Amino acid sequence: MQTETKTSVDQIADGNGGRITVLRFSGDISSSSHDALLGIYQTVSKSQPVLLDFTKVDYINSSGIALVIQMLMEANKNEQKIAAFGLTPHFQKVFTMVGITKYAALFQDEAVAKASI
Amino acid sequence: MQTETKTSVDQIADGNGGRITVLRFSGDISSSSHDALLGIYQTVSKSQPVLLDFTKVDYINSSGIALVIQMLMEANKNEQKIAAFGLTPHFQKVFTMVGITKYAALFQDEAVAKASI
Amino acid sequence: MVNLIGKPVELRVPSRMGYEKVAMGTAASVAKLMGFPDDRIEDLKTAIAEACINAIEHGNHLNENLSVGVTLSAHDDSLEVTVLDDGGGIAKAPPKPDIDRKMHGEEDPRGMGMFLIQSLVDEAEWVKAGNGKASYVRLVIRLDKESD
Amino acid sequence: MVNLIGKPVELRVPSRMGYEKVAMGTAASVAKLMGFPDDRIEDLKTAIAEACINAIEHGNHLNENLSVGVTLSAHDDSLEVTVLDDGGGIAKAPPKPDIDRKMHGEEDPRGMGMFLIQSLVDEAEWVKAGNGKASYVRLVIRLDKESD
Ligand SMILES: Nc1ncnc2c1ncn2[C@@H]1O[C@H](COP(=O)(O)OP(=O)(O)O)[C@@H](O)[C@H]1O
Ligand SMILES: Nc1ncnc2c1ncn2[C@@H]1O[C@H](COP(=O)(O)OP(=O)(O)O)[C@@H](O)[C@H]1O
Repeated sequence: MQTETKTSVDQIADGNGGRITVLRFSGDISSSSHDALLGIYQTVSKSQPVLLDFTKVDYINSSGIALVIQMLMEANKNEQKIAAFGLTPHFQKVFTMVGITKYAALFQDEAVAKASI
Repeated sequence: MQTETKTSVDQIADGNGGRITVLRFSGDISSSSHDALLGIYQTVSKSQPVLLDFTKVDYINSSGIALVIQMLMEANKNEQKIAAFGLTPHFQKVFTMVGITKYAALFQDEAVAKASI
Repeated sequence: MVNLIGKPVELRVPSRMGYEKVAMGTAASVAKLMGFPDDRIEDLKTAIAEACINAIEHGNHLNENLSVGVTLSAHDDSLEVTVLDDGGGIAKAPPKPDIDRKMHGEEDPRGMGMFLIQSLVDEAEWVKAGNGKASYVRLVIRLDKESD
Repeated sequence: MVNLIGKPVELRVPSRMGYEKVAMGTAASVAKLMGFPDDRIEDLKTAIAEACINAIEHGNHLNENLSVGVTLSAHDDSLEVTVLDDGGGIAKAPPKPDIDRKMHGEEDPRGMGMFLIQSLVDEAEWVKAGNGKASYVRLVIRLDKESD
């Protein structure tokens, strides 16, 4: 009954000869997003940075944010750089409130995220 | 309690040396829009065509449509050309259902409306 | 498509013009959950707005101590809506609006609400209930039906 | 600003995950009618979603035969919301989420709903009612208050 989360995995060039994995989410980020977030994260290379693209997400609840935190925990263990972009101003505020910005930078859009990570 | 309707009156060139009055509505078009529609219409020149700009309107109900019909009646009496643009596909359909298109053409945007009226 | 069958969503709004927009917002959210395409959601919103306006104006005579009740029941392949007021219901079905007669002043420029409701949804039925003390309109909009 | 004081808007949704979005849609429509700015409407939507999810999950234990009740009362300068369930209410207030403890596995990654509610609205109060057979959270969001 909840809208499912769809995740597509992209590889982009970082402009310095390296590569970045981009996880592009669409739909909802909620308690039913376990596989779309943590399942997909398991499958990506741990040796290059990861960007989380929220541009096409319009609903995120606290259970969904908990899954994002679990992904950051995994990235932290793997000493992997991780950042996000495409959050609305409201969800940038919500992510900041819960402290996520201490472990993952939030960028306005893909260009800035790619240049900054 | 209903959002009020705002109307601004513009004069534009028709590209052939003539002038067109554009009534630009915003807010709701409902039973409370009498002055914003019929009141404003009274004040405009009857010797040049009128375009109704619905681009910034997101709610129209049947009482509002009745006021549009009354405006078309006035224009008809004055033998004044009148047309509309900027309606969403949904409200284009609704205007077509009630037959308004027999008395006023509906155009996609201002450029097409200006060139066609 | 996910199975939504279960208890209906119930809404009550005061009998004041403008509150039809709350019913529109609620109905749009239910229809979106059920997977209706955007154009059908627009059809539903206009139909529910017109039904609520009639309940507020003709059913409850703008008496703000009375509420308009809306129920939204999700079925397998359709959404069923009722809009309930405390009035006596419609006396007789209004004529289909005739734009030529309206333009020539032979017919009230109003009187398009029930026509729009019937045109926009798949089923519409007006029912007198509660021994003349209540009336409701029942609407059905189907998931598979293409927009006209 | 137009005076909206009067009967509250009442909504009942089934205790199923996802239906919090119907409450969001209803609340957003009421707040829009009252003239709330868009950013405050977003705050309200998230607060109401979290309150409904808690009512569905912790209050009604996902029992679809139970409904979650939402009332929205428009006051002169504020919107008051209650979200009601059939459970016993919160046992004790959860700790403020600590991102460092979460990141080090010392705290459940969840447990942010009530914190978000409190952070996003102007007043939030959790109340046990009906002799342990009901509980509600009462939220107030003010019209004049700037978003933080
Ligand atoms: N809920 C209702 N209760 C009583 N009468 C109604 C109701 N809905 C519609 N009617 C009657 O049917 C007529 C036609 O309604 P409608 O087509 O919506 O146009 P309008 O509301 O503009 O008159 C109304 O004028 C009213 O007399
Ligand atoms: N409506 C409710 N009824 C009963 N318990 C509740 C309710 N809302 C919250 N709680 C309790 O408070 C705890 C914290 O809630 P919250 O901060 O929203 O985080 P989460 O729901 O992720 O655990 C819940 O785990 C639950 O034990």
